[in-house]
Amino acid sequence: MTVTEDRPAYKWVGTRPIRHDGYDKVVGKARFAADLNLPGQLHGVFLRSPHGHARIVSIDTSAAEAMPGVKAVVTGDDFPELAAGDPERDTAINLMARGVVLYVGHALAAVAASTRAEALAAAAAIEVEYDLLPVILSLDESIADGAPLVNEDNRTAFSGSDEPSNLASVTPLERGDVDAAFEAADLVIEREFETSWVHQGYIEPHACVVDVGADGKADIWASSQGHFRVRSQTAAVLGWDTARIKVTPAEIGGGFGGKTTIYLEPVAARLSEKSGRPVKIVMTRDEVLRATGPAPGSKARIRIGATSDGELTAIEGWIGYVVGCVNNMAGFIGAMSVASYKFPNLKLEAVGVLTNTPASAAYRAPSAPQAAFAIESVIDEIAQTLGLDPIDVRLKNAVVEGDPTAMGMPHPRIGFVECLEAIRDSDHYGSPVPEGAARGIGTGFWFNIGEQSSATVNLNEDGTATVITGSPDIGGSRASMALMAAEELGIDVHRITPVVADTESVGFTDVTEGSRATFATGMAVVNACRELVDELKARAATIMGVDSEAVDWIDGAAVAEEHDPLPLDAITAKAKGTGGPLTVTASLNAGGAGPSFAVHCCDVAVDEETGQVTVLRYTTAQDAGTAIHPSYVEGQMQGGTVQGIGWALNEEYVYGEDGTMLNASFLDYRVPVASDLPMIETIIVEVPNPAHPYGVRGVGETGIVPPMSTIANAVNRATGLRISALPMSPPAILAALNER
Amino acid sequence: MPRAHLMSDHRRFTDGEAVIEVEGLTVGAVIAELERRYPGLGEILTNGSSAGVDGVIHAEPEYLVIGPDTDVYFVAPLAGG
Amino acid sequence: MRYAAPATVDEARALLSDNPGSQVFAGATDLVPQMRSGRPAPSVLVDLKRIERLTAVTHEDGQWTIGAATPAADLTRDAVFTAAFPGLSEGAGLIGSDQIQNRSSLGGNLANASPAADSVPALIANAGQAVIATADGTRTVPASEIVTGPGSTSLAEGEFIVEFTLADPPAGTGDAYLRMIPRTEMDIAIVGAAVRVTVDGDSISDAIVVLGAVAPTAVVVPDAAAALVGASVAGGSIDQSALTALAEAASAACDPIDDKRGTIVYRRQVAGVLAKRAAVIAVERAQNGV
Amino acid sequence: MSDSTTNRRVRTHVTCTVNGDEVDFLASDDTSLLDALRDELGLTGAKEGCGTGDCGACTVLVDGRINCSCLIFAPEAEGSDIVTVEGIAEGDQLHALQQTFLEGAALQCGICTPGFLVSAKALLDQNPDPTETEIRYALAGNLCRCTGYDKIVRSVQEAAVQLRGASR
Repeated sequence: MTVTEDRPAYKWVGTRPIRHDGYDKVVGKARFAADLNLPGQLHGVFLRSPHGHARIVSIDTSAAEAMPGVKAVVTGDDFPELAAGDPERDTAINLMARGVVLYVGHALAAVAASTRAEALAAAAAIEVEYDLLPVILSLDESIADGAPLVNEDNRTAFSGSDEPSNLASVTPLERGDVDAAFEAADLVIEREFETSWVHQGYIEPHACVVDVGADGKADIWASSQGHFRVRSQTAAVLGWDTARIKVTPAEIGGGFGGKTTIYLEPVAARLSEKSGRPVKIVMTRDEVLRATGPAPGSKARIRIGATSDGELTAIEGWIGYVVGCVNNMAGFIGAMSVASYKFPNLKLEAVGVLTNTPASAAYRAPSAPQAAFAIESVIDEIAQTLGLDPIDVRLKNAVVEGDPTAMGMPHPRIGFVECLEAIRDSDHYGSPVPEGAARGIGTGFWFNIGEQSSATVNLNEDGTATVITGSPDIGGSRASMALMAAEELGIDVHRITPVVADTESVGFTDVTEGSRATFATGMAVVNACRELVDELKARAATIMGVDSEAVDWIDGAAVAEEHDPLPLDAITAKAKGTGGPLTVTASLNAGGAGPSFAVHCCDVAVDEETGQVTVLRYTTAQDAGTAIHPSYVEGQMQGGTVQGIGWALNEEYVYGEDGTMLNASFLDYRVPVASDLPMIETIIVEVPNPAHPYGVRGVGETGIVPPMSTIANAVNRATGLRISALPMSPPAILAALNER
Repeated sequence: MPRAHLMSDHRRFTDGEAVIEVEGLTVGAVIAELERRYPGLGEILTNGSSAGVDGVIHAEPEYLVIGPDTDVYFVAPLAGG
Repeated sequence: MRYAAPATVDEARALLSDNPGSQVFAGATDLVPQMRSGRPAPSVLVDLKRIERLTAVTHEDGQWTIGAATPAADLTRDAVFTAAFPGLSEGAGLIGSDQIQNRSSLGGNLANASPAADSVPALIANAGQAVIATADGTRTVPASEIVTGPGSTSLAEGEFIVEFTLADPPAGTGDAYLRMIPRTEMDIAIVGAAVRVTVDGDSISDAIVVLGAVAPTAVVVPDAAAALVGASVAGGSIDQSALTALAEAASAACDPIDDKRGTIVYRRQVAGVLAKRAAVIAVERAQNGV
Repeated sequence: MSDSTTNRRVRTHVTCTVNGDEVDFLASDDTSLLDALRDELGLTGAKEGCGTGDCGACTVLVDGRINCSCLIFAPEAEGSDIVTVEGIAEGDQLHALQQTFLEGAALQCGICTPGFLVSAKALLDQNPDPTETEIRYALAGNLCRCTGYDKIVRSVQEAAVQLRGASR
């Protein structure tokens, strides 16, 4: 179902063609990084720390180097030390420890050998002497007075301080006078919340193949959300010129933010350089869970004041994000993600806190879900306490264009109210709550981002087109690019071949994150097509012998008075004689990413004897701006929702006291399976983003923000329990029921 | 005159002032003037911030041309998943 | 590591005795993950699935004989077997996904010696006997005597389970197995409960209650069974006080641990809940069939 | 091959049928069937998502039944009939499931798709008219992190309808 504001009638945009890369993916031909093999290829494996925090006294690789099949061994000493303040210093530290290991699973050496078995045997023969250091595993331990340092290298971002610290960042935000507002409020509710680390859980483990030639140039095939970032990070970590490195994007088997940074490529490059052979590294699932980015765990204290008729007058809060062993941006993004309600008075502090756990990475709307879980839970409690409908309370306070975000900047045109209304008016919300079940509501916000993209559009002799971009296709973006190009050029979407090109074949393009591919790269495609259409009109004018001003482009043909329309393929057929190949490249740094809101509604049943929560029905409404390919918009909404359901119910990191992850497998790290779920009903709301030629907002991320509160609010209405910690696993729910 | 809106953690440089009127034809000029008045602030705004102008967030906004009555919101840099 | 696929029990026996550090396997659904997590590989992997007897299921003269390497799916798809031992069929049908059930076997599920093995409580509740190949013959012991603790068994070096035997249940008998997992599939039981009852007229004449995942091994709970025996099932519902006593006895018999999958408190409490629920299903089956 | 003169692992010659063709290969005894398919036979459709039988991305049919090929030792395949995702289309004619997955947008990143197609085919071969619940349980051994399963389940339902229509 789609709720759409008035917009132009499109011929291709908004249709659902079969994706261009689909055939290869259903017949098993699509090439993912681990599917590639090169002649003479070696297999690389890592040696990883068994300790949560230790100084490396010595590493002896001599025995390993003498083992059968071993061609190269590297350690931290094989990489240049990046200067303090270098933006990739933490990337380098996380990639290969030098001097100190910061978490169980931290890589500290790697081996390349003829077979994987030989490489594993050699890695096991590397002798390491450690001097153990204190291991900090929780937020509370880390921020305690006198706590040992998690990582001596860390400085608090933007603090101006050069003192080592366990704080990654401290971001205060403030407007109005919260103290006076709480004083005047009719109702004030304050609650504390906690969430576990959760993993992105992409099914494809990280993988790459790297071939460094005798000329020192590196060919890299990688699974990543952005091969230009693979190139820049690899160059930085190795201290190489960017131009030495070519990165070809393999098909990517899921990322969700976790493949926006690198874990393998510079190590494979150094092994290849040393051995003179191509090196392939494929992580195991165990490694993925132990040593790649989970999303931060969190603790929050949120206090909200309201009038008796449900106007939210003030929010005060502290949110701590447990970012792992190196600094990242989780804290300040989290603070800024509080942007859904008017809140005339606001005082928030978000803090990033280090622990001896893997460096956290972005995960779908990074930092927003933790904050939304807390805030949406308190708002729901306010609605209940005041006897108000949970949607009405949100409608009363929802931000509209011009209202400030947490950081003060006014929102552009947004569709939060429209999403709330869509749920309010939905079949689901209008249906009676099933016997034995309860219903919850939650909402989510995500900024979305723009950034740099490039696109080249080639018109071929026969009037077909090739659309070349640098945004890896994680979930159908090739089809979206082709749809926008089809709309612009006026040709059939399947006469267009969308290509994701390597770093030497297309202009620079930032990593696919922040729901930016369809928005920003799409804009580059549209700009290139528009320039091509101008050129097509000029060529048509030459052919028809008219002034180019007299030519219009209508439905794939040049149209001029007193001439038959000249279709695109008639013009491309005469390209040689009218000025040569028809090709345009457009590049941009896209501003104006449109924020996206989502509102979710779910029905749950709680087995009060076992604590098991079953999701019976689930509906999501989300503002897509314009859905270029509605099926893949729905897919993003559904996928984000189900990741959120996993976060809500069962996903968590379980650490032993020494910092060893105890559940590093898909058996015990419980992502949802098909039988856990109902259909996820979708309502695409379309409030076009005025800053995009087709009104696109990103849709990839917002969907993961609301489920935790939506389910917690439903569980509350089922049991009376106000669940304050995620996951709401059966043991946790039963323990809470026992205390009720 | 353009107005620079500072995040709370920038305000330690401005004695708590949140909104400051600053002359400038670009965001970079605004930052330079802020640095002149509040030494240290410019470095953070240059390397640690994006700017929201007319509802649009810009990464690396230094050369963005602004109007005489523009609100410039300095915000922390964004990323995504 | 070497792979060997003997065609007879004797060949398998010889391979095991000739190769120290060798190991039998059927589905390898536990073995492969264990090897990947660092457990040393066996010197010789002895695949039992090519021995006809180990994958044969027969029903003769009131006795079932189930080859120890028979895939769980063969049992769950066998309507006659499932009608006779619905609880055991349920347990076999809960060992991982369909993919896993096409490989996993009762023999492997038992000999892997996980306290949480899903087919084991109902196998014990149905008085399953294990026929074990020894160095020079076979011996038969109750299935309940195989596992001695997590990862350890009473099987001597070189011994392996050939088959299980189960007697047809007496008339008026029903069994059921329930387990608690946080998801709906693809999980290891946090608690498992098998109940088998025989109903005579309006009351339960015989019962056995076996719990999984709440102690180092599956545990038979005589007190829980005693709570059921004699209980009225008139009109199809079990006497409430008997169910309460059953749940209390089941909970009391637990000797669980806190681990990544569940807590002591949780396991103890839910063991009682599942025992009750399984008893209700078992009685319904005893009275009305499956 | 001077690399492995010591510690050389035993390699077994395996003959089996894969996607209708009789094939043979040499593989070390501790090689998984998955690795043999991918590395020895070049059939990279089946994927390794976990290596422990928990994700289903490596699902193939062995003698008509779905299996995680990561849990099978390559020599076990001797004499067996294996079907991978590469073998479920009839020449150029996609299997109904492949077509409905495409039309129903049942794949996003596509890494789990081969496993889902093989599992779903096995389901429909055995049960031409499954309920939604039966489909969900039959596919519970296959993890998908992108789609939330909705469009996968719907595409299996649609394929079932088409296949029933075709067989009438």
